[in-house]
This record gives sequence, C-alpha cells and structure tokens, in this order.
Amino acid sequence: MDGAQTDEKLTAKQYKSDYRPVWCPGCGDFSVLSAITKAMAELQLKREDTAVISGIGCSSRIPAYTSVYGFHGVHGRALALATGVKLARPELTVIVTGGDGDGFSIGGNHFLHACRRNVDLTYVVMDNQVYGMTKGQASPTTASEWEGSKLTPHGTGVNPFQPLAVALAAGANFIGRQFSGDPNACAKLIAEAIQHPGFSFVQILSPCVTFRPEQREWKQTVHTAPVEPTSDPGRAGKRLMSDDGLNMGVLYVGGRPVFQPPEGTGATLADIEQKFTL
Amino acid sequence: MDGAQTDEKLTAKQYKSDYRPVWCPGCGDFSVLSAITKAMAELQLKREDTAVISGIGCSSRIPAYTSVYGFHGVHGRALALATGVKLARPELTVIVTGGDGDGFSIGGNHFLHACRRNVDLTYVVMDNQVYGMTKGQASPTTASEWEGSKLTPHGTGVNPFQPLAVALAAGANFIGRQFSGDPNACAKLIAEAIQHPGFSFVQILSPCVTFRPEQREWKQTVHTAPVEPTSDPGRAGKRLMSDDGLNMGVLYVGGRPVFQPPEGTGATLADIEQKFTL
Amino acid sequence: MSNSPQSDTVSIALTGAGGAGVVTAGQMLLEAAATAGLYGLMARSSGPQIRGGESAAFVRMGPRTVTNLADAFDIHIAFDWLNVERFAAEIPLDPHSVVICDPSAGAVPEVIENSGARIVPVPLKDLTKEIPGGRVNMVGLGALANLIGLPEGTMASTLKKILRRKGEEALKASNAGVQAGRQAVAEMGVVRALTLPDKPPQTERWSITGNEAAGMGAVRGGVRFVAAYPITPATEVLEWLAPNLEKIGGLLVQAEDELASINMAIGGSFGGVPSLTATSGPGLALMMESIGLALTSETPVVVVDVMRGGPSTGIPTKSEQSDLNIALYGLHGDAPHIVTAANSVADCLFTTQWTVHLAEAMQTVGLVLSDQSLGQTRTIVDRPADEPFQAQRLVAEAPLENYRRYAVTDSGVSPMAIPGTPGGEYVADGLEHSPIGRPSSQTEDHMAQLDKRLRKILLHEYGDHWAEITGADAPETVIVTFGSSTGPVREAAEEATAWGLKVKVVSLRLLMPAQTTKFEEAIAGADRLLVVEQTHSRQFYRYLRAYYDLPRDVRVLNRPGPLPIRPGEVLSMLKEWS
Amino acid sequence: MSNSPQSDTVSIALTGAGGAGVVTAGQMLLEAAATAGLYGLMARSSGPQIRGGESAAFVRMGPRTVTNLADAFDIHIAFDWLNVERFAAEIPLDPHSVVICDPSAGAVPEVIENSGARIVPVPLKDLTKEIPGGRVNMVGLGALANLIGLPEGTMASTLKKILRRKGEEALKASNAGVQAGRQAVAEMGVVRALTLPDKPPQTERWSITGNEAAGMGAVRGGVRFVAAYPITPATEVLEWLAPNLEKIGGLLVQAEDELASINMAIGGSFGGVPSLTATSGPGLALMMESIGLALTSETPVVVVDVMRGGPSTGIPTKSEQSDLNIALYGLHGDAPHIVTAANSVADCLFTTQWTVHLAEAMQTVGLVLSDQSLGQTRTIVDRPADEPFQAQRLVAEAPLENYRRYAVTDSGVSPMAIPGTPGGEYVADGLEHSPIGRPSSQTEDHMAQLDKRLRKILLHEYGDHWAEITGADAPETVIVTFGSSTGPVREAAEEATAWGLKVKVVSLRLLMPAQTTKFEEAIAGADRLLVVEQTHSRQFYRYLRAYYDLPRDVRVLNRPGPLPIRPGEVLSMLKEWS
Ligand SMILES: Cc1ncc(C[n+]2csc(CCOP(=O)(O)OP(=O)(O)O)c2C)c(N)n1
Ligand SMILES: Cc1ncc(C[n+]2csc(CCOP(=O)(O)OP(=O)(O)O)c2C)c(N)n1
Ligand code: SF4
Ligand code: SF4
Ligand SMILES: [Mg+2]
Ligand SMILES: [Mg+2]
Repeated sequence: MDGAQTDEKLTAKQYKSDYRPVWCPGCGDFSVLSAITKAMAELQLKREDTAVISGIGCSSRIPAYTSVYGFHGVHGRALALATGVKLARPELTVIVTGGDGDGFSIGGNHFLHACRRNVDLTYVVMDNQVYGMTKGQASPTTASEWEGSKLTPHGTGVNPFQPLAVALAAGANFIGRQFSGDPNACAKLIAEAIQHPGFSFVQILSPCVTFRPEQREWKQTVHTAPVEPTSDPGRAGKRLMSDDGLNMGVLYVGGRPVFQPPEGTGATLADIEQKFTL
Repeated sequence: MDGAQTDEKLTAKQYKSDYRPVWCPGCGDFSVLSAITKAMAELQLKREDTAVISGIGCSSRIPAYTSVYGFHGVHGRALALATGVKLARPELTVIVTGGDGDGFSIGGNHFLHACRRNVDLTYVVMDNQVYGMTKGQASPTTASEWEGSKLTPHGTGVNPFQPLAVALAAGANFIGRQFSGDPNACAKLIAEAIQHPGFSFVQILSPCVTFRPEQREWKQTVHTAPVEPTSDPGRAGKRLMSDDGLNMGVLYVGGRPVFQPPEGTGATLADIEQKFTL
Repeated sequence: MSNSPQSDTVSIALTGAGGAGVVTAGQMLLEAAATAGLYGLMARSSGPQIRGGESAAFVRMGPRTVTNLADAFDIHIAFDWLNVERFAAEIPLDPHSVVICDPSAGAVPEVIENSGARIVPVPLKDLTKEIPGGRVNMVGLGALANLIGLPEGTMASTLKKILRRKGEEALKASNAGVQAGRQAVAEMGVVRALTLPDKPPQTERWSITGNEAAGMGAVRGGVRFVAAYPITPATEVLEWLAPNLEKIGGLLVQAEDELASINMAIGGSFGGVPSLTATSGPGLALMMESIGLALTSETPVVVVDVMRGGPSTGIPTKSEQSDLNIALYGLHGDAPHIVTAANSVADCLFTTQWTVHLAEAMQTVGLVLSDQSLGQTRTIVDRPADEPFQAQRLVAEAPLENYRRYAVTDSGVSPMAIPGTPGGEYVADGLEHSPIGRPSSQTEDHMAQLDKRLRKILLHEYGDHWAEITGADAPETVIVTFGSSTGPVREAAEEATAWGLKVKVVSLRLLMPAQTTKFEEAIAGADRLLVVEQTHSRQFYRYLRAYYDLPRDVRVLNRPGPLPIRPGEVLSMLKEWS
Repeated sequence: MSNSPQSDTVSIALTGAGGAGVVTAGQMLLEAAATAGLYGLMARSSGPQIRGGESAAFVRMGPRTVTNLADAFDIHIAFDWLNVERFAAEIPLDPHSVVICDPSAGAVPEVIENSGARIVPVPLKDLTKEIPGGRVNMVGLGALANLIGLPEGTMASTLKKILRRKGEEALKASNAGVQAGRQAVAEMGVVRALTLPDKPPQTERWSITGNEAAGMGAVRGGVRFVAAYPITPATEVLEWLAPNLEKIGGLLVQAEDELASINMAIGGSFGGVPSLTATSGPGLALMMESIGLALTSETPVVVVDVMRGGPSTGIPTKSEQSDLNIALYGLHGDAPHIVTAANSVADCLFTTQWTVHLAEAMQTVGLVLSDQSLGQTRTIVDRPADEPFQAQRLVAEAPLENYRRYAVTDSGVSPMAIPGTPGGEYVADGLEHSPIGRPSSQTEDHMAQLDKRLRKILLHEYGDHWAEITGADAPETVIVTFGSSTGPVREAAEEATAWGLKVKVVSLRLLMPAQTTKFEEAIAGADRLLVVEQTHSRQFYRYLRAYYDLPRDVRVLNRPGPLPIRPGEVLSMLKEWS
C-alpha cells in the first residue's frame, strides 16, 4: 500500500495490495479486480472508509488483493456479513464480491433477502458457471447439459439459475451485467452501482479458464443490451424472464427507498433501567 | 386412522389423524388441512404411498394431522428433506407444507433450488404474513409498515417478499394461489398441483387470527385472477411483478421437463471394485 | 422442607384453561407481594396449544431473594381441571399443601387426590357470576391473598396500579372479585402466612425476567448492534433489545435466519460496534460455523444461548441444561473461546455484561448459557449493582504503519484496526493466516496463531467472577454446579448446613477456559464431590472430568428437563451420602 | 530410523513448479513399484495457487503395507526451487538423504543445504531438451528408478500401461526420458535399494485413495442414496460415488448447500434407502442441527467428515484431527450417536462400511472421521476383505395394527415403517414425542425417549472392531491414538519393540459410545499411557479423561496440522520416558 496521505488523487493501482493473486493465469477475475480498483479510483473512495466483503471461492479472494478494509468470511455468507458492517457503520462504502456458487448456491437465501432489504451495498458476482475453487463442479448457473464434473457426469439436468430475474423478483433496485473481458465497461458499471443508493447487483461473466475453457468464447457472444434500461418492474420482469444471459449493461433501476434504521431518542441507560424499577 | 383396507373410496376424513390440532380456534390452517385431505380424497391417494413433509411453525404441524406418512423436520428444511424422499422413492406422492417464515425466510434457499430443480413435489405454503409459532414477528411477506412486533416496532421497513414472482424467476413450473376461506377452491388447486408433474407451488393466504386478526378481511379483498393462466414466462413475469397479492387461481403453468435421475447400468459391486485392482 | 431456612417463603401454583387468566392472577400476586416489601418469582408453563390451552403460573414469595421454585407448593388453586395431569409433575403437592378448586369443575383428578393434599372446594365460578363484569381469576386471587395473609391495602393498591389504564369499572369489578374470594375462604384463616418485613427494603428493587436481564446486561456491557432471528425461549431477549437499543442509538436488525444473524453480528463488530445475538439450541447449531469465523478472524461477538429441551427441536418451551456440550466443544478445529453461564435470573444481567467485556477484551467469541427457566421467569430482586465491565477493545489508533492485524503478541491480543482508521486496512480472515492477515498454510503460522488464540484466553485475569462460592470453608462435601441448577443446590446446601453437614457450593460461571487451579483450590480438602446438572448424559460431569482433577468420591445428580432440579432432591442425596 | 523394521522402505519427495509434472512422476513411480510387487503410498501437497503453482509428491514404497510417511526422505528430487521453502517442513531430510537438483534452477536454498543431505546436481532440463517431445519429469523418474534399483522392465511396462491412450509418440519420448535419467545418475549406483520380493504377492492388490475407499465402503455397506455439496478434501468421496452409485442403480444428487445435503440424505433414509453424505469441518458445522433431527427422529444417516486444518476455513488442503470435538459433542441437547474413525487409507473402507451397518442397525447417526492425509493419499494395498456388515434395518412389516414408531423396547431399537407399508403411517419428528410419535413435553416421554436413544447404542455388541490393538501383551506403555496418527504410532511402537521396550498400541475405531470396559481391559497392567493426536488443544486426551479411567502416568504427544505425526517423534517420546 502506497502512502498517498496527501490530497493527490489515488490511482487504481493504489487500491491494489501487493499480494499476488492465487488465480490461474488468464482467469477472468484478474480483470474484475482491475475493474473494481478502477471504479474505486474513479470515485476516489477513501481506502480507510471502504470495505470489501466476500465468502469463499476463487472470486471471493478479491478482498486480499485490494488495499481497503476487507473481510474474507465463510462460504455463502458475505451478504449477511456486509449487511452487518453497513448497518453498524453507515458511513462506510461496502462492496461485496464473490462467485456464482458462493452467491447463488449456498448463499442464495442471503441474496434474496439482501435484494429485498435494500441496504446500501454493491454486490459484484463473478459468474463463471462453475465452482472454481473446489475444482470444477456445476454451479447454479451452469447449463444443464454440461458434463464436465464427476459429480454430475450427465449434466445437472437442472435449468440454470437466472440471477438477474431472481434479483428483480426479490426486489433488487439496480441490476446490471458485464463481461470481464471489457474491464472498462465493468469499472463503469461497478462505479454506477456503488453510487446507486441501496442494494445494487452486478453480474460479471468472468471466465474460468481452467475448468470452463470454452468460456473464452464469451468474447464473441456477449452484446450490449438492445434496449434502454427500464425502471418498470413489470417490463423488466418480462425482459429478464426471456433474457439470453449475454445482454450487457444496466438492465433495471428502480426507485425503492433505501433501508433506514430508526433514529435514537437520546435516552440513557438510566432511562431504560427505570422500567424495571418497582 | 380407520381401516378401509377394501376397495372402498377413502373420504377426506380418513386422511385426517385423530390428533387434535394445537392451532388457535379460527386459525386459517384448519381449512388448509381440510383442503389437503379433500385433495387427497379427490385423487384417492394411497395413504401408505403418500408423505407430507414440513419444517417448523404452526402451519408446519400439518403432517401430524393427516393419516399418511409424514416428517416434521427442522425449521426451513422441508423442501430439502422432501427432495430426498422423492428422489429415493420416486413412486411416492410427496407434499410439502409450511409457513411463510419457514419457506421464505430461513428456507428461502431451498425454495429457490426446489423451483429450479423441478423434482415432482407439491409445495403448499400457508402464508399468514407472520411468524405465528414464535408469537407474532414479521415474516418476509409482512407489509413493511406493520408495527405489531416488538422486534420491528416501527415496521420492517422492507418490501414484502413476492413468493410467486420469485418462484417464477427461479424456474417453478406450476404457480397458484388461494385463500383458506375457500377450502373447496384450495382443494381443487392442491389436487391440480399434485397432478402436475414436477415442482408445483401453491400459496394459500391463511389468516393468523391471533397475531394478524385484520387478516379476517381477506374474505372481502381476495378475487379470482382477472386473466387466464399463462404458460409464457415473460408474460407471467410481467403479471407477477405487478400482482396485488390477492389474485386467486392457477397463475402460471410451464412445460419444463421434470428432474430425471440417471438410470442404472445393472453393474455389480464386483464390477466397480474391478477398477481398483492393479 | 418445613424447617428449611427458606421455609419463610410461600409457594403457590395457579392452573386453569386459557380463559381463566391464571398468568394475570399470578403476576398480580407477585406484584402485590413486591408491594408488601417481599421478593419473589413467577414461572409459567403451558400446554401444547399455541394460544388458549391450559396454563399454569408458579409463584414463590419471601422476605429475601428467591432464586428457584420450592420442593412443593403450599397452595394450588385450580380454576378448572383442564388437562391438569399435564402439569401434575410440575406441581409437587404434599399433605401440607392445600388445593383450592371449584366444585363445578367436576371430580378432583386422581393425581391431585393421591398427593394427600387438603382439598377445599370453593365455588369460584358461582361467586364470579354475582359480580358485574367479574372475572374468576380475581376471585381466586382474593382467596389466595387471604390464605397467605396478604394485607388488604397492599392488594388494593396493587390492583389500582396495574389496572390504571383499564378504567374504573374494571378496577371495581376486580376489587369486588378479590373481596368475594377473601370472604369465601375467610373461615379457613391464614393457612400459610407470608413473612412480611416490618418495613419495606430500602434498596431499589426491580421486576425483571432473565431474558430482559440478559438484554440489559448486553446494553450495560456496551452492545449497540444486535441481529436477531426469533426462537423460543430466546425471543424476549431480542424483543426487549429492539426498542431499547433504538432509544440509546443502537440498532437491532431482524435477519432472514441464524446464518445471517450471526454473520450480521460479526459484521457489526468488524465495523467496531460491540455486537451480539441471542438464540436457542437449534439456532446455535446453525451458527457454529460462523462462530468459528469470528474466533479465527478475532472479531469479538457474543451469543446468548437460552437453552431449552433437546436434542433437535426437542421441547421448545421447557428448560434443560443440555446445550453445554455444543457450547464448549461444538466448533470444528481447535477453537478456544469463552463460555459462561448465568446462575440466576438476575445474574443473566451480570454474566452477559461480563461476557461482552471478556469477548471484547480478548477479541474472541463469548457464549453465554442461560435457559428457559431463567429467561422466562420474572423475579423481584434488588437492582443489580453497576459493575465496571464494559467493552474495551484494544484498537489500533492512527497513525499506523506496517500494520499487522494478527501480530503475535505476548498477551495474544493484537490491536485491532477499525474501518475508518487510515493505515489500518487489513483483511479479516477465517483462513489460517500470517501475522499480517494473509492466508497461510505454513506450519509456523498455524502454530503461532493457534497459540496466540489460546494464549489470550488463558492469560486473561478473570478475577473472582469465574465462580460463585458459598457455604462451609472446610467442607466435607463440595457441590459443583452451574446455571439454573445453582438456586436449588444452594437452598439444599443451606438446609444441609442447618442439619449440621459441612457443605460448600461452587457454581461455575466461567466454563471455558477452565480455571483449573482456582477450582482445585476451591474444592481442596473435600473428600466428596457432588455434581448437579439438568442433563440426561452428564455433560457437566464429563466436562469436569476432562478438565479438573476431581476427588475420588464423586457422585452425580443429573436429570434432563423439563422438570427443574428441586432442592429436596439435592438434600436427600446429601443426607443419603452422609 | 535406519534399523527400523520399516527401513525396508524407500521414501522419495518430488517437488517442482506446476509444469514440472511431479505428481504424474510420483504416480508412475508408485505404479511401477506396485508392478514390481511392492506396496506403497503417495501423498501430495501444493502451494496456494489454484492451479499451476508449486507442488510436491511424497512416495514411500516397501515390501509390505505402508500406512504413513517416514521420518525422513531418502531422496528428494527438485525439478526447480519454486517456493520450495513452503514445503521444507514437509520434507525432512538428513545426512543420509540425497537431493537431486537441476543446476540451472539456481542456488540450492539454505533450508535444503542445512539439512546436511548430499546434494547431487543433475542437468535435468538440458537432458530433456535433447529428447524430441521429452518431459523433464520423465528424466527425473528415470533418475529415481536407477537410484532405487527399480528393474528396467518394470518401468517400461508401467509406462506402457499408463500411456496406453497417449499414443506411440508419447510413450517413446517418455521411455527416452527415463533412459536419459538413468544414465545421468548411473555413476552414483543404487543409493537406496528397494526391497524387491522374489515373486509378486499372490493376493489381489488395489490402488486406492482413502476417499475412494470411503465411497466403496459406503456402497459395500448398502448406501444407495447420497446428497453432496463439494468441499475440500471430501469432494473425491462424492466424485467417486456419483458415477459408481449410478451404475448399481443408486443415486447421488448435488445439493445447493450442506443444509440441503444432510436433509436430502435424511429424506432418502426416511424413504427406506440407506443414505450418506460426506463433508469437511465447515460443512459438518452447518449440518449439525439436522444431524440432531436424524438422531431424534431415529432416521439412520451416515456422515463422513474428511478433516482438514481448522478452525473456520482454516487450512483446506492440509490434514488435522481437530474435528474430534464437534464430532463427539457438537449437537445441542443430549444426543447420543455413533462416532468412528478410520485408522488408515484402506481402513476408510471398512470403517465407513461398518458405520453404515451400525447407523442402520441402531437407527441413528453414524459419523465417520477421516482426514485429508487419509482421503487424498493413494496406496497400494491388499484388497480389503469382504466383511459381513450391511445395512439391516429393523423394519415394521405389514400387516401393522396400532403401529408405534417410537415404541419403547428393551433394545431401544423400534421397528421402523417404510413408506409404502400400509398401516405404518407415522410422522417422524424432531420434537420430543410419545411412543406413537406425537409431540410431547411430558417428563415421562422425554425420559423414556432419551433413555431409549441412549440404550440402543449402549447395548449394541460392537465386537472387536471398537479398536485395533497391536504390540506387547504385557506392556509397560500403552499408546492410545486414533485415525491417521495410527500409522506413525505403530511404526514407532515396532521400532521401540525392536529396542526392547514393551509397547502396546490401542487405536480406537469406535469413539462413541465409549467402550469403557474394553478399553480398561486393553490398557490393564500398563503404568504409562501415551496419547498421540494431531490437534492443538488435546481434544483426544480430554475425551479420554472424560470417559475412561486412565493410569496415573499419562503423557500427551499432540501437535496440530499441517505436518503429519512422524514415527520418530513418537519414538523419541518413548525413549525419553523409559
Ligand atoms: C461451508 C462450506 N462448504 C463448502 C465449501 C467448499 N467451497 C469452497 S469455494 C466453493 C465454491 C466456489 O464457487 P464460486 O463461488 O462459484 O467461486 P469460484 O471459485 O468459481 O470463483 C466451495 C463449494 C466451503 N469452503 N465451505
Ligand atoms: C433453527 C430455528 N430457528 C428458529 C426457530 C423458531 N421458529 C419456530 S417456527 C418459526 C417461524 C414460523 O413462522 P411460519 O413459518 O410463518 O409459520 P406459522 O407459525 O406462521 O404458521 C420460528 C422462527 C426454530 N424452531 N428453529
Ligand atoms: S480455477 Fe477458474 S476461477 Fe479459479 S482461479 Fe483458476 S481460472 Fe480462475
Ligand atoms: S398463532 Fe396464528 S398461525 Fe398459529 S395457530 Fe394461532 S392463529 Fe394459527
Ligand atoms: Mg464460480
Ligand atoms: Mg407464518
């Protein structure tokens, strides 16, 4: 971590730690890390007032590679952990990072409720349609016929999870998607998401070159969403239910109020104790 | 349990046990119990080949009040338990019953994945927008401004969970809603859901007269869905995202294939062991 | 136990169907006793119906602190016999007992008849009918008041206070009911007199439940962030905290499940705010993985476990001490943490407060064991003293350079940077890590961090609070116990002392880390050790064997819930042994 | 340990960057040794990189079953020095050791230099360059083959077998590499000769890992339904089971998390199909609540816990025995269940099979402890014998009348009705219940069911399988251990015996219920007890204290992971003590 205690602008690099990622060469997550740090630089977030929270997985290693506060929690619970951080310390910028397994498999319930609760968090999921860290099992977003895992040798036989449609149905207010192959677009989307008040959800298609080498093809297949983002949930619902999974950009922005904890009344402990007195 | 080992038709009453429900007088769940047993009689399910599985909550007490096999599991895990039963014993009819807290709060993740996995289960949720069993806290479906619980004295401040929209987004193939005040309609819907192959989801508005006495008003406000059920997910998405929560009937029926476990190859243990031999 | 030192208490059981209002009557009785300058407690019990089934209230009153129920009830008032056999085991009666019942309720059940108690029919319902707006529980209350010699003025002023908001009509009807009840039993005179003080105690007294006390202790200890998922019998800790935290600028958030609530609490604490959650067995089980995260990442957090009957969903509304094992040993890996147990309703306050202090001081997990019988019992007690235990976390203050979050220090505690502190940026991790917090699978790092996490809790000076020790200095027998078994054990020990036995009671408040030396000093010289616990599998005894050297002669009095340990059981064990 | 009975083994470490192919070379070496009629094992280790970082393979070969790594390596071949210091602690070298390294890799690291080993530079890379399509690991393999005296024909036939599907080209290049390697070290001769048998063993031998063995044991025991959530190092149990279950008409389903996987397994078992899941510490922690459900509802289920470094996420890729506590005591409430531990790679098969049998016979939870060092180590062993332990559940057969699922029987086991059985309709429940399965909070029901659930596991006749006992009949010292520590302990004991000490080894396979009488017989007469375990907090020792009467003189050799317990450590403790 460089010093930069002065008023100078921080560069994206200064949001990176000097710890070398454990990722495989070519992993999409390298670009996502860059995008996140670029977004931080873009917004000139104070490093000491920013926290990156994650669960477990290759993608969940992100916190250690940034120079802000971080918490590398347990598998699937990043959103709950982050909710606690943000509610206890509302002035912090809290970013949550993780994978499709961490977020949509074991963490699915917290995903639903974070969308609904609308605490001001930014959730960046590096979706590689596989469990990278545990060496290549199907995740919820894996296509049903993918036969690459010994656990599901004939494919999962299950329709892939639609994170954006579920996020919308669960009440998320900012929904976007990008491809790690375009780190600038990712940085822009993440910066927008951070600025959005309340919960924002960003899916980033981030290839796992080791267990899903065919994902290199995403470069060819992703495309900008053909329509403008909508703020009408009904319309968004229709679109996301028939989405091809490769539309890039901000896809929905709603106007729900941000979760507001109640204000204190300035009472003292003695005031509270009063109630027990005979 | 009456005998009825003959070819006579079983009545709804014969699907009830002689155990007296612990419910408060007037609780909506009484009608749901009747509706479930009526549906069973309607379909003439064999009692020994039927299992009702639940978690914990007032509504989750249903299994004990039926005369079929049952499992009263732990809070929130009924769908996982039932998935195991059905996959191990595909010839059984497996019905899952529970509440909005059990199903959408602690059990939310299994709800997502049961919708997606499409194992042939029927899931009946008695939604009373409250945790009845623990004496009246807000559930995910509780309106954000409800101030009836000491845990959330100014209301939850959180948008209520939309079970049907989430079910659709998660991939559920049969989605319907009824009001416990109309047990015949409930019975009909449940029977349809049982007959539907794959996962089917039925929400029943079932008043908690003790902690949500105002729900007696549902009688006045519920209404038949003004449109025919659709099998187009996009259209259903639009509808359910702007649904008033009081539309009754079958709201979506899709055509996704049912989860199919692989067929055995007839190998013996010796065949398997062969692979280890030098 | 007629000549027990506690025989200056009066014990009353009230039972009846949901509509009878036994709990209200019980509460009024306790309140009236408090007004008369007494101490006391009220526990409750109910049948399986969610609402409106049969219920029972158990009140015990006396001139000094009452911590537990007695061996038998002096008076049992039965408004009806609805499923009373379900309560029979909870209402020990003996030939000294008096049973007041309504003849219109039908025949006296055999189980009551067989107790040998004196049965006195009183036409409670008929008397009620004559009072406009009258309620049967008020008639019963009047009868009780008379039978125990409660001054008329005391009852009247209590009713006035309690029914303040119900209006004049209601008050009038209640007073009339009480009068009718008094008259109905007037002939019997006072059957079991309250020992009334000459003047009311000068100390400030509180009316509080164990669950409220745990909440208050948390707040006194400095907790300002709580994440909650309701579960019987812990819910009231959370329900008390929600509005009260808010008043003082703290926050309680309702989570989607226990996996979320524990993680939210850990997140809040990472943010620098002392945090807590409360739950019961099934919820605790769900939290264990993440409790390990708090421990390993050295993020302090407190979990209050209000125990109920187990295993699995078990008996949610009844008490047991059987979560001891999971509290002590339920984490995977080598996971040293703090486990404490509250030894009375009032002590729920101190123990929770102290545990917050300990968890914060050592940046670790503090697990407080309470149970249903403490949490849901209301007591009249002296206001718990202010104690100097607050959250005082060792924080890393700016300016920071080359900050090492998990620096290996002599004390084992390393200064913790709180977000907002420049230069303190670190990543908290549940993976084993190096001193700067990078994941490491190296043997030296693992050893250093395991040692550090253990050292900090071993080196801490716990003072005298590790146990509460009462009784003889040079005992023949030491009784070792914990939690809610402490009350009945102490009562038995006092009685035994009156009988001439030399008995000492060691009630452990700090279960982990084991205070081996202090314990062995405390039991020194005693030939016999009696272990008392409310479990089926002798969890406490096994724990004692594992961690302390015990004298050769050890006996165990253990029993699962739902029935509380009674003083008489302990006493007969002591007598049998002597 | 040069004159150890195991000194007829040869130990080799191979290290290098991801591209070097050390694991492939190690596997070929083991396979070649097997072809030559030997036994052996290969363990692996790797750095933090997900793929492609440094890795290590540890091979030990000998004329009889090899259960563990030796104290030091005879030969260490380093293809490069990439982060070798990370492995240093795992590769004990001494002055008898030979280190083969490539001079082009740069200076020999200090930690290697300091070991005193003989360092022999061999230009592995340069030699490889001369071979079209050559790979450096094959050159290394050739060098090793020569240094340990592996017959040329054996190596050639092994390569042929392994490279069958890679084509002629690849085979040719590999053979050339091996030849080049052989020649490069020809001058050195055989530095550590393999003890080759005159003729290959006549028994059928298997090549199997502990995780595969656990899977095979499950299948032999009758498991036909498995629910899975991947976690290191348990994943291979599940990955082996998925395709193999399918072949025999069973099913593995991938669940969304561990809460689901354990519940799916319980559901499958309720349906009448013997069911299992496998996980590691964090997953086990998540399962505990529902494991309590299986226990209380008396639905048999088996959970295999492949332990890794803890607490929390800990050290996922390394071994430790520190989940003992959670396995024994991690359930809330009084929750008696079966806990077993596999004592070798091959024993993962028997122990899992036996545990399936036990869980099914007693309609309870069976928890099998394995660990990373067993699960992920490949061994060459004699085919594990067929054992008569299958799932044999006591089922209630039609016709049934007044069926009582939780009937209180003498054995504690009650006939279980399987869905499909008319008249057997009952509701399995985690709430405490009456004999017919209705929720009950009555003290008699609670006591009767607690007694029943305990009685059935106490009364079961476990036979000789509760422990494996080796060594002296009238020992001075008994070593008590379990799991993967058994191998090194036995090797040390054999060595100690050769030194003239009287040592007996008791390796517990059945940890719960504690077999107190059998244990006390097994240690009878010994003055000294040495406890050996791979934990930081002496979990096994505390457990022994809690459940068994131990001799006065007890010492504990305990150490956390990631390093395995070495025979030499145990031996020096024995010597020191004598
Ligand atoms: C409770 C628990 N269960 C399982 C695991 C094992 N595990 C670690 S990461 C992971 C999946 C990661 O997948 P994903 O979130 O998609 O991340 P990726 O590695 O693909 O980036 C699993 C199953 C764990 N660490 N903890
Ligand atoms: C792990 C766990 N957490 C919490 C509880 C406490 N609990 C029991 S039922 C319930 C909520 C029930 O609400 P719902 O599912 O809506 O059912 P209802 O009673 O309203 O029918 C809760 C929180 C529990 N039994 N187990
Ligand atoms: S395994 Fe896949 S996701 Fe993980 S680091 Fe390698 S390429 Fe990236
Ligand atoms: S509390 Fe509500 S949901 Fe529960 S039984 Fe009573 S009325 Fe029904
Ligand atoms: Mg992934
Ligand atoms: Mg509800």
